[in-house]
Amino acid sequence: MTTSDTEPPVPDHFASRSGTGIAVQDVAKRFGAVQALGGVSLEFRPGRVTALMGENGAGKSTLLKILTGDHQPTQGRILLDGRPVAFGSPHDARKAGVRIIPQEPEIIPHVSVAENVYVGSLPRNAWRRLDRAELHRRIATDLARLGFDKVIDPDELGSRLTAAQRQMVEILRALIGEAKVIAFDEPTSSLAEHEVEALFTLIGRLRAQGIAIIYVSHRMKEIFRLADRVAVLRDGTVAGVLEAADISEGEVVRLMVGRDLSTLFVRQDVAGDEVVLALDGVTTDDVTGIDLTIRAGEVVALAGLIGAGRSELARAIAGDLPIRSGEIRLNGKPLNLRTPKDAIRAGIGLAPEERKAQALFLQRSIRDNTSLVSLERLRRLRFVKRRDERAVAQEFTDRLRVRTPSIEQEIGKLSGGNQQKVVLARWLIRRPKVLILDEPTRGIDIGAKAEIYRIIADLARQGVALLVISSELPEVLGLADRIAVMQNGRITGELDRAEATEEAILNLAMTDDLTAATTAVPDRPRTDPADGGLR
Amino acid sequence: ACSSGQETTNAGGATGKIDGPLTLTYLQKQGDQEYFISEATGARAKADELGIGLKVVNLGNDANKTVSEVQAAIAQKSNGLIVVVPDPAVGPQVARTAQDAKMALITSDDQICTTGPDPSACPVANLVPRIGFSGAQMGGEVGKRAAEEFKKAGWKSAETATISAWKQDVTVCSDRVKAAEDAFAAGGGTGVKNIDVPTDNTPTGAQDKISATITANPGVKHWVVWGCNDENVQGGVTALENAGFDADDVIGVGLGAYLACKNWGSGKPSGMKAALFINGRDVGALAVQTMYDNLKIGKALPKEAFAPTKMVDDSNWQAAGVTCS
Amino acid sequence: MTTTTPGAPAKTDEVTVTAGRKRSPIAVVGGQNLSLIVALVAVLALFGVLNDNYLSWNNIQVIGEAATITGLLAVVQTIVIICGGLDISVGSQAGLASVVSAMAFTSTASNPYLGMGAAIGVGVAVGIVNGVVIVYGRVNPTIATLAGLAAYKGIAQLVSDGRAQGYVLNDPFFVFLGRGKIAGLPVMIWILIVVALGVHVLLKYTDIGRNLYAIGGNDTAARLAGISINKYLVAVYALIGVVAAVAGILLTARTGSGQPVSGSEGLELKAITAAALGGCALKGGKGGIGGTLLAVALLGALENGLTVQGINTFWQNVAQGALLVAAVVIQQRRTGERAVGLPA
Amino acid sequence: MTTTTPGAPAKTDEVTVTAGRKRSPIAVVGGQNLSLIVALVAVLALFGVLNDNYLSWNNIQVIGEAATITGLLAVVQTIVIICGGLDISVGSQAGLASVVSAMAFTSTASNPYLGMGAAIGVGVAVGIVNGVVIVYGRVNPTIATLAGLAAYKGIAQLVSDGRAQGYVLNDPFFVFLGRGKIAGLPVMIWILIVVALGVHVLLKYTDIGRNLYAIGGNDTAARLAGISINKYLVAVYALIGVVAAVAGILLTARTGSGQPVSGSEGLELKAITAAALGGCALKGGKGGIGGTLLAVALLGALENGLTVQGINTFWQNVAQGALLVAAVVIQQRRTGERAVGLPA
Ligand SMILES: Nc1ncnc2c1ncn2[C@@H]1O[C@H](COP(=O)(O)OP(=O)(O)OP(=O)(O)O)[C@@H](O)[C@H]1O
Ligand SMILES: Nc1ncnc2c1ncn2[C@@H]1O[C@H](COP(=O)(O)OP(=O)(O)OP(=O)(O)O)[C@@H](O)[C@H]1O
Ligand SMILES: [Mg+2]
Ligand SMILES: [Mg+2]
Repeated sequence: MTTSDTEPPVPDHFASRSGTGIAVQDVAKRFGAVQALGGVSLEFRPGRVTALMGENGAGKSTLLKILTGDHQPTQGRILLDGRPVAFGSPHDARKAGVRIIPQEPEIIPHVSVAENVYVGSLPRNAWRRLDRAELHRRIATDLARLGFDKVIDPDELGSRLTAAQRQMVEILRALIGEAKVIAFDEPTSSLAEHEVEALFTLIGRLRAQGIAIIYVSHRMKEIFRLADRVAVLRDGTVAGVLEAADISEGEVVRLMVGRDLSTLFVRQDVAGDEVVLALDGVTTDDVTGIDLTIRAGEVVALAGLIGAGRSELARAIAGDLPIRSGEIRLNGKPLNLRTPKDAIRAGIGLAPEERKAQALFLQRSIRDNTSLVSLERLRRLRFVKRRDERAVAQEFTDRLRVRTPSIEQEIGKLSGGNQQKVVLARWLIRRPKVLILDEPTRGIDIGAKAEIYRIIADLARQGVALLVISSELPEVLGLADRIAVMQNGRITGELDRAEATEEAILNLAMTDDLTAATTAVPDRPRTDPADGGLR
Repeated sequence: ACSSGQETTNAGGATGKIDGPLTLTYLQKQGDQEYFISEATGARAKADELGIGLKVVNLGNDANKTVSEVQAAIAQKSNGLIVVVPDPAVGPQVARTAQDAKMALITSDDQICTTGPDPSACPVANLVPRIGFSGAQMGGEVGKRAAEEFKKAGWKSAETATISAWKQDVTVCSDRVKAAEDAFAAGGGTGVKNIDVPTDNTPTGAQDKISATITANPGVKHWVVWGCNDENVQGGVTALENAGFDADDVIGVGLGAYLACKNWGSGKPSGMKAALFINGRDVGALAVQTMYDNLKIGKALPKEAFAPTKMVDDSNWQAAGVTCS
Repeated sequence: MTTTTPGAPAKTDEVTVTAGRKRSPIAVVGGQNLSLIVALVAVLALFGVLNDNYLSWNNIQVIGEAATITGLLAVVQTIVIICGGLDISVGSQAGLASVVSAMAFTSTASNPYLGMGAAIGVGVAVGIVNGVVIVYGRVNPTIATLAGLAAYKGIAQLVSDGRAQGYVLNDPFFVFLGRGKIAGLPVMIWILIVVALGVHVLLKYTDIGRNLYAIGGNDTAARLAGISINKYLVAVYALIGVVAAVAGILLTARTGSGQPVSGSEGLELKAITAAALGGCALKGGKGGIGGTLLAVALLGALENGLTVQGINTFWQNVAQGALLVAAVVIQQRRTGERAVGLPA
Repeated sequence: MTTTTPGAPAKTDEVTVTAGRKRSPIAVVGGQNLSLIVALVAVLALFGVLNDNYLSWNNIQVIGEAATITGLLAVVQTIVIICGGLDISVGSQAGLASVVSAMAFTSTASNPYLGMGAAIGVGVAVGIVNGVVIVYGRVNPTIATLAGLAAYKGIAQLVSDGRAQGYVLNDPFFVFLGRGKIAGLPVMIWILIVVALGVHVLLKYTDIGRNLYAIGGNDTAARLAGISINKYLVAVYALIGVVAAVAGILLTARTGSGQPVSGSEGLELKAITAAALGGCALKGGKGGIGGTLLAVALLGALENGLTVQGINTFWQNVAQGALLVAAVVIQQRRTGERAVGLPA
């Protein structure tokens, strides 16, 4: 339970930064009835990447928020370079060089990216005049330095950014000025593969500069690549700390979950012959000429880079974006979807990618959030059968191991991963004929992931046709019976499970010139004029 | 090109005769109130009859808008201005602005003074010519009639209370009810307790407030109600009726008669015993005629001209010309 | 539900039921409501001590009757605020309905049902216009209903020529509405009770209510969850129109004639105040009828008490403002919310 | 009335940093503003054709003067709405300041500067009270300032006994304010221009202004970035107090005496209407002075035009409501927004 003090030899360039990093001693935090942290002691050393792992709701974000002044601990203290510090506000922490890239990006909608990044420390001339030229210089430099200059326009408004771009804004914010400690709270959950690469390069550079890095993620692959040390939280306490050499997936999982997870993916071949969903030349403003079929019990994954149009396709199938031409058939019958309601009625469900913006009712209870799309079945004479409602809500929160004191808890008070589980529960309860899951495991811990994979397999066995959109290639490979790869609004190829490899997928997802496919995010023409409207 | 706003453009006072087409502007406070609607109707009818142009503008209760609209009338090259100010304090500004523009000015209903905010403290020479009724006079009539009814009913002073209901931040209302109170006392109602009830001058507002007052004074057996307008009295009479008081135990004396008449029209006994009928049409017409005479014929403006008021009741309201919509 | 086996739910039920039982009484009433109850009791006690008749059954009824029209409008305002909208035109709608009811009554040879039917018809029409302008015209609800505030008032004035219209107190049904009693309680209060109870049930116990909260809480998510937001919103504005029409009819019944402006002007602010004081977040997604009614009662009791004590309008304004703030401050202090930025 | 500065108008409200990208002329003025300009031109042309004097320099000045007080309050309302707040008490604040200015003037042996100083002092105090109640008392801004609406009106009535106070038209400075001219333009209009320009510069060209947008757009982001939200909010409410006091002083100068209620009642709705019509999102984070001033000009021109044409109040109400809706509908139609849910 204690932090190991066997340090690897300090490389030379560490001399560039003095100090001993940041440490918490016996820190506890309580939210009303919830004990989020109970006496945590950890050290985060300069020039090292400490991965912080743990199940959803284990207290990772809470710990980071305490470190960065956003929450005050109910007990314990923080040491920065050996001296006790009390951060009354995130601003105090910032000034002391402690930064965080939070789990949910906080974007200011109606101002530019540049201002979003420099908010709170905008460059100014005399008389507090905003120095726009300087602002522009700085943001250009920053973007270039991080390799984001091609994917994000500094003049774009915050409200128009994609999830990945929002994440980038947060990263940029954290890097302004002198930093001693930078905490990343699941930074890759909305980034594409190559952006993840750019981020890792960046983290490597920061590490080399002697910055103490705290890295929270549920992705094992990343942990192996990055971490010098892994600290595992369980139920708000430290379950163990592993040095780089000792890190193994099994050990981490055992510390997190308290048991072994024998199999992550449940593979099975239950796909029937009956085609449930068929897309024939579906064209919308964002995607062109999509042909795709999903059979009962089949799991089809949609792979591709961010901006490939996967989410748009999903929303079109779910009735949320208008279809310009082409046809969607369900069990052979053509559908005319004008609203998501039509799709849901027909039996198509979509768990969207951005839970906070597109799925959650933050002020409502877990019960409310889970039952919402199934109320038609949970009512009599339009009166909600509360007992039944509670029963199913309880059943699914239990099955997904949602960490909460009760199903009456406001969903906004759950940890990110647990919120995601509730979103899934909503659709699991409804059990549609076709279920589209857009990034279903974003921010979900490995134990719950296994559970979700198992549930996906269950649904498949019951004959549900599943379309899973995921940016995590291992997940795509592990889950899918068939993989369709999208690029630039078109399907560039389909791979059977047998022939699918990461390389094959990436080949289909990227053009020869990788940047050309990914840079034009804001201004890429949505439809190909030569093809638009032909079908 | 700087102006201090002080310069007076040779105060000529009287304005010259006007040939050619004539346009008048009638600025009214509370232009959506029944009385002032009648006034506007009367004024329009008269203007049509005389073949002149007339614009009627509702000022609401807005002293600031008053100034704006006077300026607008000037910018529109209107020939004469008739105004009912929302507050007499804005009078000097109105008078001054009109004078600068050499525009003829009379007031209707409420008096204004050219040199100070308070007409009652104004040298007579500085009062702007006025058509209408005086608040004190109206209140006095109401109080007098209430006292007569009170004596006729033969109630004991100790068992009776009077209610003055009005919107307390409207100055002309305060003047009316004070006058009514004084006249009631003078007319024989001495020793009767008076209760001031603040209302918003609407029938429901008055009804709610007076209901509360009634329950707060359970010892009172007979009630006398007056107020700033018919709405207040109507609300009071209804409140008393709802509280179980017999029509015989209530004396309501309205001011305006436009709501009071509805009680009488129904043919049932009502606590509304009388109302002062002030005919807005007459005032509007008289104001337009006076202005016309001045501008066209050059007839001097009278210092003050009164339209007739009449106390009406169940028996004579139709004969007196009260129209009940 | 297909996924639950017959045996399973019974167990879960037990768990949740016990979990439900353990909720503290404060949680049951709701923190917001508790503060309002405390404030209400304080006001009643204060004026009860100062004035013997204040707590008499008579005066309680007076308070209730006086609060009815505001109460009706506050109840529907609560619904629309929960949806994330707002209706500033409720007062004007009531005024229009009042005039229409009286005029239709008069022109149909004194048929009260036709009069009221006409008023309610107009209410539905006006409400649908509001909803359509907001939803399909894409006009912000504040702006749209501000425009409605002016426009419907204008229409009421035009049809009535700005005068009080008709006389309805010779009709037994109008008289019954205005001053009748059922089981000792004024009819007006019964109407408020019925409407409030209906809306409460709608909001709390039906899926319609759930959907309304969802729309106000997160409209994107609501849309993706298959809720026909547009239909709901238009329906809500139509419902407001109906209830505003009922308020207008009561106005006619109380005053005896159709009032185009007098008596309905300014009601929108009162209704919004009550809803907000009762715990509605103006951003939508939060609030309930209980809180709103308590707020209506509190404001009504306060106003009556101040009048009973003979306090003049000026002090009443100051006292109302100060008490409003005090009530909310105390309420917020109790929740121990962090004081950074704007409160919801 | 419009404050387009010669050099720097080439930016929309929303886009703050131009990267040398070509922008269409529409984007330069801003879509919202363009619709308002079109509407304004349409109104001016319509009434200009109908009435010879409407477009006279005299009448333009009249429109400007009439719009000044609303304009001032709309400008500060814009700031607070950008921060995500609201101030419904501006009218009452102006009334209080008006009374105070006249009474202080009278009681200091007719010293206009002391009179105005006192009014501004009261304005600052009232503004700070608002801010503190909202920020530290955790009272929702709508409720807090609704309470203020009643309370400050009550205080103004109490100090003035509900009557207009004092007489200032014997003082040259007040007269200068009320009807003086500088370079042919009324002083009042100059004051509006100066205040609007100042606020515009503050919002667009200083980091203070940018921080205000950040606070309204996403207060969590602002807090995490170390912006002292609380200080900013209190300061904004204090600024409103000052500008409302200036409005009150102008009210005194224009009407000749301190008006507790008359002339200031209802200004809050006008100010909010103008701000919202000018493109402020009531959720905060969006809006600008240009749009607000255009909206003030549009509403002022419309009102004057309707009066000039002798349209009666009833029709004016209807016309204003209908035009307000029409303007916004056209504007929204142009942007081709999808009609689902509530518009911002
Ligand atoms: N504001 C809050 N109010 C009440 N409970 C809270 C609050 N914030 C967090 N919690 C609770 O504290 C616990 C720890 O939450 P935290 O967000 O730190 O988890 P996490 O480890 O970051 O999980 P995830 O991997 O899902 O992001 C959870 O049970 C959560 O429900
Ligand atoms: N807010 C927006 N404004 C303008 N264009 C957008 C916006 N969001 C997405 N797009 C465009 O839509 C296209 C599809 O983007 P989207 O993010 O849905 O792709 P995706 O394949 O689903 O990626 P992801 O992995 O993020 O889900 C992109 O070309 C992008 O430019
Ligand atoms: Mg977390
Ligand atoms: Mg996507």
